[in-house]
Amino acid sequence: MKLHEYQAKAILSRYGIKIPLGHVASSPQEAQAATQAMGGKAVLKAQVHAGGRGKVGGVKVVQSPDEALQVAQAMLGKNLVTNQTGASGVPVNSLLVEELADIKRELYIAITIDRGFRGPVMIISAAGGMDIEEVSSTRPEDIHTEPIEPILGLMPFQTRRLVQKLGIEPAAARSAAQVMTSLYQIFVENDCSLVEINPLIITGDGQVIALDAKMDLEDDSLFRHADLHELRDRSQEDQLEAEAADLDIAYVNLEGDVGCLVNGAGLAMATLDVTNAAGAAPANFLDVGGGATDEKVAQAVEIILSDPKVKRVLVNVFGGILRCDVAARGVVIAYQRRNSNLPLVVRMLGTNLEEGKSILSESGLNVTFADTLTEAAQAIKQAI
Amino acid sequence: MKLHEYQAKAILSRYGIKIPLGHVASSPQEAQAATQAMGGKAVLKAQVHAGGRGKVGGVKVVQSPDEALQVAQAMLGKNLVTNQTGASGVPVNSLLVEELADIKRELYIAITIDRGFRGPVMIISAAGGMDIEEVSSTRPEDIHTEPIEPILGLMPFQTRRLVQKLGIEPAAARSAAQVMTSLYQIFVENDCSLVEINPLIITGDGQVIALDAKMDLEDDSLFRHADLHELRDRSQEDQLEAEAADLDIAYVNLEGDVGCLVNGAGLAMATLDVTNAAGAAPANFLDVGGGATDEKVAQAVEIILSDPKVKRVLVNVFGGILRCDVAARGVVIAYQRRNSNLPLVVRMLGTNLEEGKSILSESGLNVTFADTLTEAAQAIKQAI
Amino acid sequence: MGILLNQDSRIMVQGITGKEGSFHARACMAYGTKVVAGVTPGKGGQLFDDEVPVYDSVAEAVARAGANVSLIFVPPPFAADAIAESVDAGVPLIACITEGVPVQDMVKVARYIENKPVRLIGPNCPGMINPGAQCKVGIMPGAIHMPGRVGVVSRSGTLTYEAVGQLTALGIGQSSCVGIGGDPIIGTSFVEILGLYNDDPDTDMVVFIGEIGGNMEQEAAAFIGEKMNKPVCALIVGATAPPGKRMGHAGAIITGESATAASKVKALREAGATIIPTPADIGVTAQQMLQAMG
Amino acid sequence: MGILLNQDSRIMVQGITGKEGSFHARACMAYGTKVVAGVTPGKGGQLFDDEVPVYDSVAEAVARAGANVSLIFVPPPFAADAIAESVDAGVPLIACITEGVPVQDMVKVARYIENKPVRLIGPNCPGMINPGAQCKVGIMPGAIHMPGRVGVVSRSGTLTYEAVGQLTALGIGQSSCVGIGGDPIIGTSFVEILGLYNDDPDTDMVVFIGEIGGNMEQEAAAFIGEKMNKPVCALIVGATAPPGKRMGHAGAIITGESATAASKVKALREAGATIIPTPADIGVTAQQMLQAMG
Repeated sequence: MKLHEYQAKAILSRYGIKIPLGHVASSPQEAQAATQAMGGKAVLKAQVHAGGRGKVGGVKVVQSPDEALQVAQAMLGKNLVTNQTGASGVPVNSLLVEELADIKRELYIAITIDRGFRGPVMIISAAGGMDIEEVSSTRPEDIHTEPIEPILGLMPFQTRRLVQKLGIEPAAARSAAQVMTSLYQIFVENDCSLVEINPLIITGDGQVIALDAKMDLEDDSLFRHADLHELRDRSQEDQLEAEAADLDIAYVNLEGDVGCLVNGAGLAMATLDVTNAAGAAPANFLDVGGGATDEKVAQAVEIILSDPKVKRVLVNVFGGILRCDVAARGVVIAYQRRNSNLPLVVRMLGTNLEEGKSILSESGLNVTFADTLTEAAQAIKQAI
Repeated sequence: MKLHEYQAKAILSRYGIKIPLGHVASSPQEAQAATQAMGGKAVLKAQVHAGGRGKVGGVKVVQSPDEALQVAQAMLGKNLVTNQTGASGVPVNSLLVEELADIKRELYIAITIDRGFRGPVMIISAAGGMDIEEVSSTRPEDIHTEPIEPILGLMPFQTRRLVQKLGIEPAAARSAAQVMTSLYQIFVENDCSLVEINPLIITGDGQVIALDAKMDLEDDSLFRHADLHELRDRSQEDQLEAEAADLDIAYVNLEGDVGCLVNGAGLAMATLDVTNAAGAAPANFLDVGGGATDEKVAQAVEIILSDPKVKRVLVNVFGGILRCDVAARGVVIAYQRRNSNLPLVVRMLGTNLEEGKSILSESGLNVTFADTLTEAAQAIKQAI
Repeated sequence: MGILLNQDSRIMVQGITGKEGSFHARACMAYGTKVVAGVTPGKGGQLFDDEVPVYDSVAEAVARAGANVSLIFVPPPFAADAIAESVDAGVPLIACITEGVPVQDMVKVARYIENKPVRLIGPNCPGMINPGAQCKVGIMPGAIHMPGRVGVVSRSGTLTYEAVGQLTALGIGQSSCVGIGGDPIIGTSFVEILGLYNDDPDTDMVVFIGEIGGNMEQEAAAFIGEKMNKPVCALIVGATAPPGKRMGHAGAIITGESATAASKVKALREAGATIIPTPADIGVTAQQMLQAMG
Repeated sequence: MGILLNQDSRIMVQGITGKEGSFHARACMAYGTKVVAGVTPGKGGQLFDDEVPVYDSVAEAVARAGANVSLIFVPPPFAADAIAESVDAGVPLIACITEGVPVQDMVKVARYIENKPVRLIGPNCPGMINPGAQCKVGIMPGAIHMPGRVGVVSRSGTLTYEAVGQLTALGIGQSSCVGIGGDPIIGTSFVEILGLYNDDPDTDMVVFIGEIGGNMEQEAAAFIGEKMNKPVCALIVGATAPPGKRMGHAGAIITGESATAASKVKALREAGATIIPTPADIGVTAQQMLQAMG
């Protein structure tokens, strides 16, 4: 689950990390007043769950309260399309109005889980303010990774090493080390999958301030953070993806016209691969999960059918935990509820296969059966 | 550093462990009023840093506010002598007035550091309310020890096991497990060397309550717990031991008349052993430490000289870190300040030995030199 | 004899009285697996399906029923506890099926089991099966397997079944099949399973199925190149997944060059593995390799 | 050659610019020890006493000065960090002299170093010395030692010097002397040091000095009984300490039967160790044993 910049910053601040003076505005008048309160100059930042906003007008410096009003009017209520959003973008419902900072240096600092290390690592770079994946691929030597032993936590010798790698002057070194220590505490105590400060700035007078912040919470741990769960902003999520997530269905919206229902993430990816290989384009990735009931399958199929770009549906179910008859029944329920007649290709294997097939055959749906992945891909290609 | 029962209970309560309703009284009138407020009956418990108070009148049940007044008058301001105090006992400056509990079962539960495991262990017993060391030596099968892996903390499977060993009925099992989990949190977060609830009671209606509590803080970690440090009650400590502790000198008051100044705990114990073996009785254990200055040595000797039972002084210094001349100078300073003429046996070895000897020889003190431990013991035996 | 499991494997099911646990305990038993105990705290003393004793703790299941493999179905918040309980009781082999275990719980569990004589498969995995020993410790459909001499290893569940289904359809049996799980932190890596197959006299070749995300497949490639003395055919799925999108498995998110399908396929090919062109070609590729081996 | 240290030992002093650190660095150097580096964060680039380079980090001291032993003098709140830094930098041998390290810091450090290729002596210890190699890594007075073939091990500082003093006075040299430290949680136990002496071809016998408190001496007794193939003479101090009183070392508090001097003496005697009657008899007891050995 993603947090907005202002939400992440509030948490940072609670752990003692300095953030700029700021105010969240959800109307142009609020943005105007906040700018006034900050002495007439400010930066207005669109609060959206997507990176890359700076390049597309999502961050604007204003020189007067009136300019703030105008800029806020232009930004609020619109959708922002960045290189990390779909074509329709994400809605800008609030702005963070912040005081302007005296930036001397921009650093990058983040913590995430490293699979190889099986634990958290701190990632730092002196090339702050930039897209870190770009830095990583073009100047890997500018990125340093520090594994953090869970039993010890982030140790002072490590923060000294990191501060040295960043070339931070002694005056700011202690504050920077403290930011690192706090960031690790934030990561652990809030079950984050990512915390990122980019840029962490050093000001002319040696202050260390989090100018931007990103915080992703690990979904599987949200059950122990009821307070954080409340920060969820559904307006920022793909509506079909959010709907699927509520049903505990893994769903990713794609660009094609083949609605795909599969059980299991690996098989779902394999299904995308063979579908693409056959020259058809999937409209989504959907893993209905192992322990699904006919109602859950039906809801999953309804999500697919409610997607206007879907022109044909491919069901690929390996009946192990999920029995074929249950899957078949769910598909039929959804088609009936939606009154749909989209062509349907079904490939099923495993438990109660025959029963599943007869349920579908007798349903009156426009169904084609396939026995293998190859047959399924061919059938879906022709099903239009 | 030891806490009083009422201080420990306040911490337990903050971590969600149930404690009886109670009030700390430092005057008989307060005890009377508190008993009144509790409905006229209560238990009055002397707040002292020593176990075994129950057997010597330190815990009394009162049946009326007036009885509370009388009992409190008899207890407050007096010294309580238990099997864990010296002959002079410890002063009772406050009483914990608590509501009476409906005790169905009494359990024992504690956490301390186990050297072999190199970490915390939880110790439980169904024989609560008794002296656990006695249970340990007479009925070891009634004690169960559960090591706690620091990376995991106390896990639910462990609390289930402990609850089962204690034979706790299902109704109270969840509360008891929660007490265990909280107790581990208390132990870790407050850098305890011991937390103990004895007894942990189960009431007739299935409540789990800490009826008594003991909490020892690890001295070396107090620097990170300024708030806890403030709970120190110096009135409960041996005055010479407390004075020594303030000077960072390890000192234990004993019963004999030979004042001992040694550097190093091991050598200090060895000095007690040879002194006893020679038929003389040490008045104290004193380790002045390695990096002592002449002033620190002087203060250590002054502590010895201020002890009225000391009739002769044995200095045994292995000059490694602490140089012999520094030790000698410190001894002379103290004798001069105190205007003492107690007989003095000095055994010194190591760095600057000759200089040390001549400082003492020229000081005019009544000094006998010894070269070996044996000689020193013989000399101190005869120095009276 | 295959890897991990054998005829002496005595399985306990942690969470046997739950919905998933009971369903799969039955399926394992129906396959022929020796399910000797169930564990559900508070339900000790019951008999599951009139034949399997249920205990309150893993320690009891080990002591009284001689269980030596744990199969875990408890809900995610309790999975770390269930694993730790089995480790504490000295169980040498654990498969944790549970999906959705908090990552930081696994960070701790990973440290706890380090250097202990225990192998953890999963979590978020289908488990493992040894068709020759008629021993299934997981949620895979037993019927699609047949005894044989090909080892299968995969991150995934249903995709493993797909692979097995294709093999069995061509009459190619399996020595063992293992799904190591899709979570960021898992107990046993590809490399460790490949090592076991490498040392197993009853495995002739290995079908390896990787995914986009992470760099575990590169580590596997390094092992295949340096240590593996048996042929490996390898499939990587997710080549057509859009970058930066999360595909169900926490693992399947493309970040960085090494996480791409192309990078993984390249590493495996260079290590000497035979690349399976599409997910539909698993069986036929294995068949061709076996024919080439003679 | 003795244990732990030898002529190739290259020592770095963590905290070399502090009061204690500088004093003892000089004393070690005066004894002949190869002190090749100092470490004090923020003071890198200085030269200590015009000859020893000071670095900001242990990693630099290892990389640039080839240090392979750490001697730690930093204040207690920073000791765990100093140890971890040395472990992280791959230093195989560390002596932490610092007294007063928080116990819970050591709980974590003990886990961290578990199964890592590092030996930690201490904390709260005098360190170790190898007179034959002219290598002193600790705070013991160098002059009292002489090269020889008796190994000394103790929990304590000055009591070890007392033992060494008595040996040297009788012309009995030492192969090595190690003070393992008096804290509740220490890096290396009696048993481990006895094991090293057992395997050291240049140690003929061992002087073992224990204390009341804990049960480490009983573990040592078990090792002596089962594994030790060299004579051991043993002293336990604290027999006359009053029960329940804390005697300086966190260890020296009598709780439970096994913590008493009598219990420890009994275990050691039964294991075949020769008991040293009083602290004044360390030298003579060793002398008698050596004479008996011929």
